[in-house]
Amino acid sequence: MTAEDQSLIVIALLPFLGALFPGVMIRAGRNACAIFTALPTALALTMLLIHAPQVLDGQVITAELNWLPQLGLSASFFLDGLGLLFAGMILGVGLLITLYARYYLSGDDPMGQFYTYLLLFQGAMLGIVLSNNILLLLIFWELTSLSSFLLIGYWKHLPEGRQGARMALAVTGAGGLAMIGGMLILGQIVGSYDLTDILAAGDQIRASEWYVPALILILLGAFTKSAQFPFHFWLPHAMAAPTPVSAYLHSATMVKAGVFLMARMWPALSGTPEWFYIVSTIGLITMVLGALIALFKDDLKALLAFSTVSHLGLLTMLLGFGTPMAAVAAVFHIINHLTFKAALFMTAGIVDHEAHTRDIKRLGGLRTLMPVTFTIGTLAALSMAGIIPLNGFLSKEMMLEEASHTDWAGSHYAVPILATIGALLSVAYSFRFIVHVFLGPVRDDYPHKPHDPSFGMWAAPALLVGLVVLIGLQPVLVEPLVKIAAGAVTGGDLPDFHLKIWHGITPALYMSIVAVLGGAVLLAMHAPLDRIWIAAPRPEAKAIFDRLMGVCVGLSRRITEATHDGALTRYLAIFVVATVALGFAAWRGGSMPAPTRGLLPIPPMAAVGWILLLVATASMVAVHRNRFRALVVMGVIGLTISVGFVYLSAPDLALTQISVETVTIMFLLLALHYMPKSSPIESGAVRRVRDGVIAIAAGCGVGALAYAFMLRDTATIADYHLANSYEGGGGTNVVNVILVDFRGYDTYGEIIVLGIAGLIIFALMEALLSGPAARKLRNTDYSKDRSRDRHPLMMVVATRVMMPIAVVVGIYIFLRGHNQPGGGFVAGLVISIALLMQYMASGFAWTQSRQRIEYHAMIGLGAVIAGLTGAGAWLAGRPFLTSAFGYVHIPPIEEFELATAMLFDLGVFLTVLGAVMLMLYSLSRIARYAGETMNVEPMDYDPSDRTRLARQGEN
Amino acid sequence: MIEVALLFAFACFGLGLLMCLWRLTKGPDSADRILALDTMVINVIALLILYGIWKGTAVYFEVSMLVAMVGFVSTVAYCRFVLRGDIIE
Amino acid sequence: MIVLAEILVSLLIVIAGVFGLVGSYGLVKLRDTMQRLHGPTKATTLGVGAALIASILYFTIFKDHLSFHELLITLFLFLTAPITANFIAKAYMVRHIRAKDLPDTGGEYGWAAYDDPPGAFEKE
Amino acid sequence: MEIVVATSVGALTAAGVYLILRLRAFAVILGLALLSYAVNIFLFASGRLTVNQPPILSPYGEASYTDPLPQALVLTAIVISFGMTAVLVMVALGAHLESGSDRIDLDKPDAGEDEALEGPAQ
Amino acid sequence: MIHRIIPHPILSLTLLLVWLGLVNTVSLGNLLLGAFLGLTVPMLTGAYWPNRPRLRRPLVVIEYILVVLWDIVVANVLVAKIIVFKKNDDIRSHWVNVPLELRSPEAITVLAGTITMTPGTVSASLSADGCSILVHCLHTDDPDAERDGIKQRYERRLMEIFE
Amino acid sequence: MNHWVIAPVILPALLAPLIGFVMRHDIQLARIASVTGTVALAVIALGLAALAAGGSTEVYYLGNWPAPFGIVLVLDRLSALMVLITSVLALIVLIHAIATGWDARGRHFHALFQFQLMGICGAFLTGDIFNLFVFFEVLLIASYGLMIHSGGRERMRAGLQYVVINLAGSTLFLFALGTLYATTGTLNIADLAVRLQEIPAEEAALVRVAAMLLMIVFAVKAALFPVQFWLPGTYANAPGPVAALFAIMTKVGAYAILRIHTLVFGPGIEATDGLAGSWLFPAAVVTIAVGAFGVLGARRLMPLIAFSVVGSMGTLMIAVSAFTPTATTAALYYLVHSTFAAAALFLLADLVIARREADGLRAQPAIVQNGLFAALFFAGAIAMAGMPPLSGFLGKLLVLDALRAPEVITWAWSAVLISSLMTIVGFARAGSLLFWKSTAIEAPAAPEGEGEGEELPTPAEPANAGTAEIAPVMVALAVLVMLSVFAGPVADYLDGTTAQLFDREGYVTSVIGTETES
Ligand code: NA
Ligand code: NA
Repeated sequence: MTAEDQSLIVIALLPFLGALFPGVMIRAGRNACAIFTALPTALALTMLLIHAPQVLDGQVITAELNWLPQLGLSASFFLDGLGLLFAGMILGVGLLITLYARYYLSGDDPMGQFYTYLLLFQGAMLGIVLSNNILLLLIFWELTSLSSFLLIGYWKHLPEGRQGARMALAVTGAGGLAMIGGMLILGQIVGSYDLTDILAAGDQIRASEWYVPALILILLGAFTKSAQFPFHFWLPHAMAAPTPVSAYLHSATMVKAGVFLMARMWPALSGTPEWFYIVSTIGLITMVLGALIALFKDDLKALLAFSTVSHLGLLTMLLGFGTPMAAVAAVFHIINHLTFKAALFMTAGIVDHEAHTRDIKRLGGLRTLMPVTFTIGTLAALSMAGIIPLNGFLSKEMMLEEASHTDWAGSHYAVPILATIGALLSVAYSFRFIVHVFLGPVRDDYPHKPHDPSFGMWAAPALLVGLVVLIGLQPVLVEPLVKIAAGAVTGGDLPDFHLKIWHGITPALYMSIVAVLGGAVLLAMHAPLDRIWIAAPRPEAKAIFDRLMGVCVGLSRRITEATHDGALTRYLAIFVVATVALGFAAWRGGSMPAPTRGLLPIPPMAAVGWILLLVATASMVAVHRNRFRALVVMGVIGLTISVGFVYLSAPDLALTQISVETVTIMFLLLALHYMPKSSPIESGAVRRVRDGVIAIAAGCGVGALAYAFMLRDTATIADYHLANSYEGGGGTNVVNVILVDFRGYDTYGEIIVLGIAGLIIFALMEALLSGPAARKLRNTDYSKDRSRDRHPLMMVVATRVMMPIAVVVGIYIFLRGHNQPGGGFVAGLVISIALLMQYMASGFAWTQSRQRIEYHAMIGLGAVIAGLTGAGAWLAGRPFLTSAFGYVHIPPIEEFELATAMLFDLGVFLTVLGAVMLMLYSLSRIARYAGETMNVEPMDYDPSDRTRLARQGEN
Repeated sequence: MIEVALLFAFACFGLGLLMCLWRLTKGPDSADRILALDTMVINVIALLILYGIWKGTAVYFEVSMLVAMVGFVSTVAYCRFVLRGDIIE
Repeated sequence: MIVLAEILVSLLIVIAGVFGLVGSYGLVKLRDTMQRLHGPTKATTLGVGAALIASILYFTIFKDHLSFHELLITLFLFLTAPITANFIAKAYMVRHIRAKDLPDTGGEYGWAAYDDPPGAFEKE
Repeated sequence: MEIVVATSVGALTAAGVYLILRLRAFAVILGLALLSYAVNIFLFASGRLTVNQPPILSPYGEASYTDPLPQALVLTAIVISFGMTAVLVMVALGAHLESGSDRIDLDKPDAGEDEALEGPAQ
Repeated sequence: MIHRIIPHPILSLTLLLVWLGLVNTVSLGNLLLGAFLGLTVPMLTGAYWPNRPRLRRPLVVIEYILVVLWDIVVANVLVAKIIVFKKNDDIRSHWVNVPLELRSPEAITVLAGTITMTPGTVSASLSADGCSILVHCLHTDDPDAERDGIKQRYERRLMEIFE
Repeated sequence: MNHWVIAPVILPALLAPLIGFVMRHDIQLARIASVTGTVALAVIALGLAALAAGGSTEVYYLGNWPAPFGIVLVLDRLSALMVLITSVLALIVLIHAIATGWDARGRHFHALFQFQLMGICGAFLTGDIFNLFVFFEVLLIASYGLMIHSGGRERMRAGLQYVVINLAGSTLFLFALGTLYATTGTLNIADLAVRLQEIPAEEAALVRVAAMLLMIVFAVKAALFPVQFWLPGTYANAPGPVAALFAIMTKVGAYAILRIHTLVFGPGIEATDGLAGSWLFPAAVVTIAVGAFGVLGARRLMPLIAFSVVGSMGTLMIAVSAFTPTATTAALYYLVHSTFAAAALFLLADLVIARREADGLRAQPAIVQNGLFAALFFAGAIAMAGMPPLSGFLGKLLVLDALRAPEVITWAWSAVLISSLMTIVGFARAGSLLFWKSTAIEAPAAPEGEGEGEELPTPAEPANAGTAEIAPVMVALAVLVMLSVFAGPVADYLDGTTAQLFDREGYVTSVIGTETES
């Protein structure tokens, strides 16, 4: 019987909404801040209590919002007994903590932050206990880790705080991730992430082969959260947090999340030997171990922390037993532990706050100085010890009762005895809390003279202790809650039972008597035992954790820095090797059809070219250290390749190749002037052999690939281009038509690339000349044994004729490009080369001074012209780059063609010219910076001038 | 008859190219290498002209002209690098 | 007539080949760089020149359309060859020949590669 | 002829790869230039080899032409690689001027910039 | 005035011819276009050719060209002989200093070019003040004769043309 | 034909030259133009996304040539989505660059920025494989310029490496394209898909090589092992805003693999059956590990973030490698998430480093607004580490949920889960060192480990970060919040996207099937 009620969502979200306020309200003062923290909590609590009756008579309240259906994640909540119990605890204690913290936090602690974190955490916890979708639960689960990280690290300036926070995050985070895996597996088994579905599918889950992995992963999450052995070590270190945090997270709520989860999943996961042995054993060990450590802790909070560990172990053990009554006991003890432990933490906080120390060895005799605190503390401690008639006694009796008839691997005694020892130890440390802190003589060496705090601070613990006594005397009051919660845990069927103090003479009674007496004795001989304990060697969890972390970080760092050390050459080697290997693997995966093409003959001239290319390539490798020689060799290679293109019917390629070649070499020469002229031998023989092998492998791969496809025909789309070049594109040079029309968009991108290159080089030059490089340039002398004539007369004169001719040639190549080899790009390069000629003859500075050309503008203009030409087609409603052309005939001139493609090509032309020139300009700027003077005359010396001057001298 | 002559000429220039290559790799001075490259360029031009005759097409004319122009510029550039370091000071 | 033309063209082509070869051969055979410099100038002038004339005749006679663009290349080469030779010579000299091993200019200034031009210092 | 082209591509690639594995920026530049030659020929060859069939439509008669598309692609590739090379050269020059060395690999990261972990609570 | 429009008439003419050479056909359209280029291009590049050398005596120009061409043919054969048949040890190369009367840079350049193009001699360098050319002779027994030959055959004519 | 399809390319392509050449002396004018253009781009992208949401595939025939002979642009939900992400990210980054004055520390920032956008949008929109190459080059060369923007020793050297590795990549791209054209005779992606279906398995050797080479090319961009080495050095040395913009660059690689290896070489193509996935998966797993180790071992803030980016790419690609619709949806969701997460972190890091002496992960006197930056860093960190409530967690769940195949589940899940733990711990370390421990140090006290041969400390500006500086980070984080709050609707859109992506026939018919008008 379920009831839909969306207000559940409001309850779940209230804390998060509330979290927005403290940060703001802190400006209005600490009280306002506290109030605005309390309000949402109180509101949520009231809303919860409104639902309580329904839930208590067995209803389950649900609410659902779609979130990510693709994943089966929905914001769906449900409130059953167990949920009610925990939600009540979370909100109730939250309220008390808010009050307590208001007085606990000192003036210079950022209170707004604290309350914000607190509310975030509260919301996360609330979410966990109300989620009806395990993915949603996971989200809240992780949120508790995060928010507790913030809370524990609240005192940023304390290293303990920071480390404790990080440790808690690491451990619980790890658990959380494991749990994600477990939950996803559950979802897979059941086919739904809805908790109700999963709880209903217990048998299916237990039957699945994925059961054990899922169980282990989920338990990892639970154990880490609930500080179960061997993950118990983080909890004490989390105690660096302010006491309110410890009281809230580490007694009442977060650490119980693990217990809650086990209780929640009980119907789905429990009832198998795996469950029993893992859970109960871990619980048992934790209980005893925690208690033992607690006994010897001198820091009040540490003592309480380990006692918490121990009690969580107790709960875990009970859930591990897997019997309904054990579940009842667990639920009941959850309530009791909450009451006395929260009270104790607050007491410890008060003591700390008043006496300015939490060290038991420095305390004692506070009974007379702070009677109220004493009363509260004592009652709570007695309950923790399980002394009749306080509530601790009742649940401990039930625990011992369950333990007394639990067999463990066939033995009747293992569990009962260990359980008794656990109880005994907890009696001991509880008594110690009372005796060593409050009893005994008043001392005069407290760091600060203690006295009872203001009401506001002891109100909260007092209230809790009230509950301790009340529940102890009248357990019936909580019976319905326990019943319904336990019912929720077990999934309904509970034996009829009643919570009462007196169960008659039972084994449990004997066990607890033994425990109490033994505990007293143990306390009596604490001093000697303590010495033994201190002397005894034992693993220091923190140290181990730190070392582990150090190792992980160190290892990661070594791995990372060994592989990512900026050795580009290795990166490239790996790149090439991987490529060759994978390419080969891919090739192996299929086979090839028989060759369909015959081989072309190799005429002698081709053979000569072949030799030229191979020899040049080889010598390039041989002489690459002598950089200038390498560049000369490069010239040979470029020349050979262009001739090859001519032979293989690609005149356009030949034109482009040869002109690009030249400009590139120019550029390299210009740069080489400022770089070392030779590379030293740096790589050893082994390295060179290795590289050689890699290189040859790559070469063979590529060669084989090319050879393979050159022997086989494929139908290509190019027939269309051949067919439509003239009619559709208005040009007979199909390559050019492809460039400016069929694939003009490529060319557009390509000239953009050139334009950008120009820009970058310019920007880079500017950056260099305004950086340290400028100093280097100024201070280095680049003029070693140079010839004394900078601008030889002959060159200057020859250029005066050559340059105009070259320009005309450029114009010619541009104009005919559409129908014959050529086009805007080559034309651009030819003109640049013409200008280069001029620069080499008379120098860049002089040439520029004679006639300033704005290369920036030229690039921009080119790019824009090309772009607008393409966009012009829009006016005709055609897509970008749609071309138009027509033939003009003005008698008596023979007809000629006009095409938008040529306008586009003009854009190409301008961009190329501008880009190349801007690059050269940038480099010559550097030259000027390197201290080169600018010549005022076109040539070094003009003899005719001298004679003219002479004549003037005569007359 | 012209074919024969052409084949002969091809052979000559081909041989010439190889000789240039030899000089280019042997050096000894960078001037020799530049000279060798320049001579290669000239041989290539001749070859292109002859190839045009061989195929009876003028398509390859631009290439040879461009090679001539470009060859000049790069030769000067190489020399200027040796002579002055900065080629367009 | 056609036969004559054929003979003429073939002859020119052969001449081109021969001189091209000789030019390159000089490059291999001759002893020092300055001497080698003489080789290519031959290949350039007569070799390519002959080939170009052959081409002109061939296209004008056999492909019967007046073709004279080969002249451009000739013009080009005639303009550039001296400059390149001059540069290469200097590139060699500055590294291997000391000024005093050269004949004196007879004027107050030395050879361009070795001596600053008149008034060079006003500019600096 | 195919074997000529294939071997040439292979040789250029091998040389290029060897050079880009050198330790100096300039060698790497040369290597990349060779690689760009290699890839241009490779791309060109993907249109298969033909002799004296340039894709220049002749007004008269049914001539056969080579595949023009790869030629166009190669042109684009040449231009782009030209721009790239130019930038590369300039960046290399910049790196050399800024750092005083034209080594291509970075120096090893200097250790001890931070504490590996905060030491145990002092 | 006319100089401002046509700074270099000969250049303009050359460019027209170049254009016709490029298109390789003579037609009205190309003539016009060529003429247009012949006018505009020099204007664009004129900035790089500040002074305006004048050519006198066009007949001498033609004569000069013919002389040079003839010398090229003849000398080529001679040099080819030297290269092919002479043993390296028998080749006697010489540096020759040719003092110049020519002053115009254009004239000096043409002379230097001529020296290089006529085989057997390569003009290696000018003097810093451009008053003499350093010539390298591949093989000669009488360097002075070479010098006088150059001055007589070429420089004299160039003086008439340029100065 | 809808001319708006090409607007995302043409707008920046025309704007950039104007900025670069007309306004190059007036930074203010350039800023205005750049921002205006980017806003316009975002608006257009939004419109296109809305258009594509209809499920139709818009094809734009450039030059009015019919496919596959001309170049086509294809706007489907995927490309629209990518363009939208790009424009939004660009706007965020641009504001940051202007607010922090990065754009004025060198020449031509805005021109290069616009060109960068042109390249990225072009790459996302094109339906032609060679044109994809061209636009890769456009975006790459622009990125070179941005990477070395404002120079500096370390940056120049890292920039050089970035350029070299990418040039090698481009070369490989061309080898791949050559092989592809030689074996299929076409460049149009739709046409390729058709022809691949016709190639029988026993004749597939060459085309398989092409497919593999292409995948490696894209892997370089996507920073997948073993070609991820370049990324940390590059991103760590790039100017903050540029690094943030680069968050989309890695996604270009991911996009290309999604597009090409789903549509052309994808499921059901017997010639290249299972080729991509079988290699992508292990590569992705290792990449995740590389990222995790890097984050945990990082000495400095920028590398830390850079490595987390590597890790996120691994997670993204591990989902891609499944080539199933659900996994692809997950991948896309994670793609969007990781883009903005990385951007937020890089922008934040830039603000923080500008106020510290160096980006070493060591305690220094607390910077101004320590609390604010700490909070923002915390948010960014949990986003990157995939913790709730930000979208990273949902993304991770989606990925894990999609990788259930028995042969992958173990490796995939352990890789993702363990790596996120390492990431969490790494970021926790960093945060606590940067923002918490620093509060323990008095302002005048000299930071320990001073001057260990590190580059000159950037002068710490005490200036408070203004709204304009904080806003971009905030917006990026806000996107993440939206992404997780509205995960349902987003996932719906992505489901549609995936469906469209896997509908090979639909794509082919809409590109080749239809005739061009005129
Ligand atoms: Na192009
Ligand atoms: Na190139």
